[in-house]
Amino acid sequence: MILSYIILILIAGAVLAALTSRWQNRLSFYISILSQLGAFGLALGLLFSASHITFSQSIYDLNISWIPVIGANLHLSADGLSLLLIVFTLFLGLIGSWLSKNLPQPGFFHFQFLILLAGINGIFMAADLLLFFFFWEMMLVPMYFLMARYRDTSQSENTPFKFLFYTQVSGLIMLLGILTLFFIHGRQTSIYTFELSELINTTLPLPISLLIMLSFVLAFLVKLPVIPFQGWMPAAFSASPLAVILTGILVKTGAYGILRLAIPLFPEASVLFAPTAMALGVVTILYAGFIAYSSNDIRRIAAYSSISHTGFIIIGLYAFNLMSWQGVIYQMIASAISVGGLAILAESLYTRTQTYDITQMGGLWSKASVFSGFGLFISLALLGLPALANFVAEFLILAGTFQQSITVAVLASLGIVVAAAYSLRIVQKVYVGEYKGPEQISDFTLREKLIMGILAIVLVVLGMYSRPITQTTEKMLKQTLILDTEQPTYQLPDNAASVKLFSNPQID
Amino acid sequence: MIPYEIQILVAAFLFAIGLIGLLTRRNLIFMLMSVEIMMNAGAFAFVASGARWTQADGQVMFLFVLTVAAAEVAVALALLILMHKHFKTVDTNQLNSLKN
Amino acid sequence: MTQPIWILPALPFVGFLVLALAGRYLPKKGIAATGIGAIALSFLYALYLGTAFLSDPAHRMEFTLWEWIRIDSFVPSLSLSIDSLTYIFILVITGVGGLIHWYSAEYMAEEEGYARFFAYMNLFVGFMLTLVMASNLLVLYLGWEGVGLCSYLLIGFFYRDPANNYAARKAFIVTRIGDTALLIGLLLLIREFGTLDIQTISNNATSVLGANTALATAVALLLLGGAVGKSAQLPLQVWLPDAMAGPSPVSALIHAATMVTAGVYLVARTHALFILSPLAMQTVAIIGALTLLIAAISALFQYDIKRVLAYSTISQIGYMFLALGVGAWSAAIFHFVIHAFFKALLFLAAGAVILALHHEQNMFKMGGLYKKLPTIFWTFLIGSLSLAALPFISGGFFSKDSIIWYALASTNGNILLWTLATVGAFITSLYTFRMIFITFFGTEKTHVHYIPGKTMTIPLIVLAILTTFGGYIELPHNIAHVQLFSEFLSASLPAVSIKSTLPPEGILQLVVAILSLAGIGLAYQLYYKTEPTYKTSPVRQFFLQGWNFDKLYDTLFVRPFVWVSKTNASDAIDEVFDYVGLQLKKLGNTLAMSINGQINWYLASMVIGFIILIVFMIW
Amino acid sequence: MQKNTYMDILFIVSSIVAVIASAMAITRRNAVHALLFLIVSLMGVSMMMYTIGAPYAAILEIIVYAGAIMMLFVFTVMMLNLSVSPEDEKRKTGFKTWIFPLILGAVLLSIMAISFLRDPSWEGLHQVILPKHVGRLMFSHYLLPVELAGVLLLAAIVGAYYLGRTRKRNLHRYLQNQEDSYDTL
Repeated sequence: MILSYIILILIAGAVLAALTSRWQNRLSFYISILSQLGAFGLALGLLFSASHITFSQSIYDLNISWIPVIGANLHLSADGLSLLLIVFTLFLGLIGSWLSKNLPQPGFFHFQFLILLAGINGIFMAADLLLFFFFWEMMLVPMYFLMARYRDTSQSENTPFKFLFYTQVSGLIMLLGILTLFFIHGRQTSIYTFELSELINTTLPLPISLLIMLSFVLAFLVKLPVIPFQGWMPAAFSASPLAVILTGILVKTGAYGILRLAIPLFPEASVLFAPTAMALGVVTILYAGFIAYSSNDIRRIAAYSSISHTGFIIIGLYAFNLMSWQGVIYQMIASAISVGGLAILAESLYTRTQTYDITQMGGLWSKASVFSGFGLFISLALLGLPALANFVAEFLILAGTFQQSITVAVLASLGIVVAAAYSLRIVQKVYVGEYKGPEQISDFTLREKLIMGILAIVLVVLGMYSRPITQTTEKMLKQTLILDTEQPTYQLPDNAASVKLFSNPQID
Repeated sequence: MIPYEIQILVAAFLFAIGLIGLLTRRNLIFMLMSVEIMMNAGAFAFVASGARWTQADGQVMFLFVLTVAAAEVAVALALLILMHKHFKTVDTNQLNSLKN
Repeated sequence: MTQPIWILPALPFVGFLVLALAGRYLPKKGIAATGIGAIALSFLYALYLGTAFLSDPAHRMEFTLWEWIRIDSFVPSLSLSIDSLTYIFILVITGVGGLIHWYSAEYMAEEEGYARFFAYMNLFVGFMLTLVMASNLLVLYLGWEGVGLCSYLLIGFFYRDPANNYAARKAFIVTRIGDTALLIGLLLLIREFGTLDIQTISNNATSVLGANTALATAVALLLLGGAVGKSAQLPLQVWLPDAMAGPSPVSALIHAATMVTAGVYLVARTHALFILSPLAMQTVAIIGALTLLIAAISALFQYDIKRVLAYSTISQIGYMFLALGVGAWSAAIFHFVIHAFFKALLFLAAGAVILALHHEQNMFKMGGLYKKLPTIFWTFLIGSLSLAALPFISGGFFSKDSIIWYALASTNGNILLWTLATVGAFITSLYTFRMIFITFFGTEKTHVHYIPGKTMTIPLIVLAILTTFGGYIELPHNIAHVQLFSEFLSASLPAVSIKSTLPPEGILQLVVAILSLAGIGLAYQLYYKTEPTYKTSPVRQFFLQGWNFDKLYDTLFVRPFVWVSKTNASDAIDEVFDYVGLQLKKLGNTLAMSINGQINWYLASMVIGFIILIVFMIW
Repeated sequence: MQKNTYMDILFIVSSIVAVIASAMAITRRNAVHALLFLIVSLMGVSMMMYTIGAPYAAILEIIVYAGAIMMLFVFTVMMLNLSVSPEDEKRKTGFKTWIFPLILGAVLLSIMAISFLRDPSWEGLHQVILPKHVGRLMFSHYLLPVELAGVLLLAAIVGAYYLGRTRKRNLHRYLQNQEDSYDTL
């Protein structure tokens, strides 16, 4: 029951913010912040007990009948992974709305923003496939409106539509997959239900399960995004300043979907798909890294570095071991923060220099040293410097992947070199060299300092102390792994048999 | 007796002529007239069919067609007058406000 | 009682934080005091810890801060440890590092970004201490990358000149290529051992990897990849000469005392893995021998005084690698210590010269300085003597001689390595004294406008003393049996194994000594007797550019990378999608043309539809 | 037999007249001329109806169509002074204008003809259907549609009145004048 409060608080906040903005713009901002803080506190409270609860039998479960005719339920549930991502989403949401304090039409903004957050949190809680799809679509619409309304007018007006098109088409294919699964399961057991815990038990012939899995995975790969579905992301990043922080939140749903749905529902098919996915991941890392290197628009660099990070996520997901999965969860969070940080910097730069083109900047250090310090820090985070969260993520993913495929791990680690190349290129073009910008340029404001400071602290703390993340998700990941450990591909190399680490995890 | 199919064929001829007029002319008066020709052709087909099976239904239908034609002409001409008042033309080339 | 050894790296880190956050509010003296103080306190604490080692060299201190990561049984902690090997490194890093800080207080006084400079320097020392104190390879990697970062920041310290930043970026990326090899090595170790704890790995190395297996070779070579990157050995040596773009104290700190020796430390620390693979050992030795020769020849053709020193650094580290490769572990570390002394001395003295001549680095525009800058000249000379390994009166002789000896005498050594090392020694003394003669003798070409003060000269004198007398703690067997150094290290590093039949050591020593004297003599003939002028020719240009490795890599790697990147800058895949979208849009526009407001057109369309309908109905 | 032959000839002649008159009607430039041709066409159709034994329909055709509806047209044309269509004065009614509709009409005609002529055995009874039969059927079986047709006519009357009435608006005098000038046209 308590889980639904998180969503309800957000929706109530959305409606209130929209209504109050008619006579008081500030009020809608405070209402939005308050409702997010409320939800955040609630989720944070739950998170402390999160490592003990399981998804399908969560103690905070809410399960009421929604559309009885087709067996769809309003079933919300949560385990460590869900709560972690919810807390993190709300954290980024708070940062995002703080940043957007001075946007025009705050009522509209906060309404859409809170609905978006509610949708995303719904995704993390949905234990019913139709509900999952419902939330999946629910987050796209406000995202589209936000991107369209706060669009950078210098960009093509098609960019928000591009985002919508990519996600909607892939979402439609996922719906087909959901329905196919629903009917197959219904025919087998004559219980027509969308309940996730029921559908997991469906026995599917391999070709069919492969097809359905692909329909699911397609939607998630587009959302992540993985090459060749990356086109919407640079467009979205340059469409709107907001898009970035929002995208940071959005893309996590893709990885979550694979971890929560695609792999548990179709373990065998996932194993078959793994080599392809890993190849896609490697291509994504390098391809996006190369483009990031030659891009001059700082938002485009942010977009492609985010895509490059995604490559690690996809590799880690399909390496099927605890280490790489922990790395994936780490990467979801670290990448969102670091790329988000870069995007915030891009906006701050834009308000000061009126350009996003890094070739027109330079020598910022002599004029705005705090700004440049944070800029350097974010670049270092992007290139995966140890002691920052991105390193832990990439290290765990690579270490996990190495157990499965040495080739993939080696190729992926080349991405680290490429990441260094493009991150340092930003530093070189923007912060150092001869100063090229306008005469008067201000350093960070207090708000910018605070926001970037918080992001930096989170990156450092998570980079040096991984327990908060690894512990809460451990149980869920082990559970999912057990589903898959019967597959032959997961067998360990013989010479590592002596190592306890990769033996089948036990659930207490 | 003229075979039924010939009768129907004549109706079809009339209908086609009306159609061609409707498509060709840009003047609303002429277009309305073409519509009349087409309706008349249809009405004749009803009558011919009624005659073919010696049923009175064909002529009843003719009556309905007549009614519809009368009503249509009344309203259409009223509209035409109104249009002429507002746009000073009955040329459909210039009455293309339906676009966009 | 566990000593809180985490204080050692923590002090510089605190110094960094203070300077980074509050540096702008501090006066210059406060900044220098914070920067130097942090290192000095660290050094003093290290000295205090040393009491334990004096009584028992095998002593080992450990301290675990907290678990960094926990994935099942894979639990790399933030744990630090000190054994005798680490202790020596700590002393050198904090000691020489402290002196360099001290020197910088004056050297950097006129530069902008005083606080930033000391912040970076402190951070550097902090990461370096983390690196050497890590009891876990992941923590070592943390320090490793941190050191790379600081070198990046410091090389590009004068950020207004894009060339500096280019050099910095080159240094970072080139070393990162090596780091990636190291990272893959770590991944392999995780797979095989399930842990990254250095002691566990060392203890189980033989049982898990097996001696002389492909696996052991792979592990060792991957670690070596990281080491050659950081230590600027073949084939990743290209970044170091460019790294001279940084201020001179930075060059001293990074390229003499600390960062570049990280590779030496890594190989020494993981010697248990290297021993398992003779092939890897051989590779280390060959890389070292080739590097020392290639770099020495390059040094011979430089005109920039700092680049001479840079190539000499590469060359000297080549000696250390050679020693590591032949299994003379303690000889390598000994040379590291002496090298740290004299190279820091040389860099600092060169820095003083450069400062005195108003940032003139071209040796051929110097000359006749021995009268104007006597202190600098004498300290520089002492350092040079050590570099040229002049017998008995320099520390460099003892350390280098033992390496050359082991290159032949060790069971891994052979005559080829010995020849290369000996030729290298000859060239070393040649280029060293070429530098001395060109810089300090001859006619004065640039006016001295600044005489370095005491803050700069005292560290030079201290280092000069250390350089001269440091060598006496470890003397060759045939001269006197003083082996304090290798005995101290014996707990951490195995002793070198010697071949049974060997030529007498004395003769070989004599050959080396004569050769280095001959080098000095030749330099005297070439550069003192006649006024030196700088000439260019294609061959000279080739060596000046460091055997054109830069161009080679540029053609092989950089250009293709940039080409691919630029070619696909607009993201071809995205463009395909965009093109499809555009065509669809065009199609839509075409269809939209039908909505033209012409009622006749609508009617005609209706008729067409009607016709189609009828056709379907009557068929 | 005699009478039938006579009727057949009459049908053929009147059908030819109707078709030609229709064709003339749609090609005239002058609206009044066109209307006169249209009346001829309607009379021809009326004749055709008579010859196939539907006198009631034939009479209605003359009275309602040619009499009443065509009068509406004539009045409108005269009222708006549209006897010469402005459009036809400006535009050339050339080949280009006609070819596409002609083709469409021909295609439609041919597929209708094909569908009608596919089954040739359509011979049937031919008897005169008297107005009495029609009336009986209309007021018994088709009572409701007839009522609805009445309502339709009523709606048309009301609609035509509503559209055609002269509006009195409280506008500014200047605009009022403009409005008036519209009305007088």
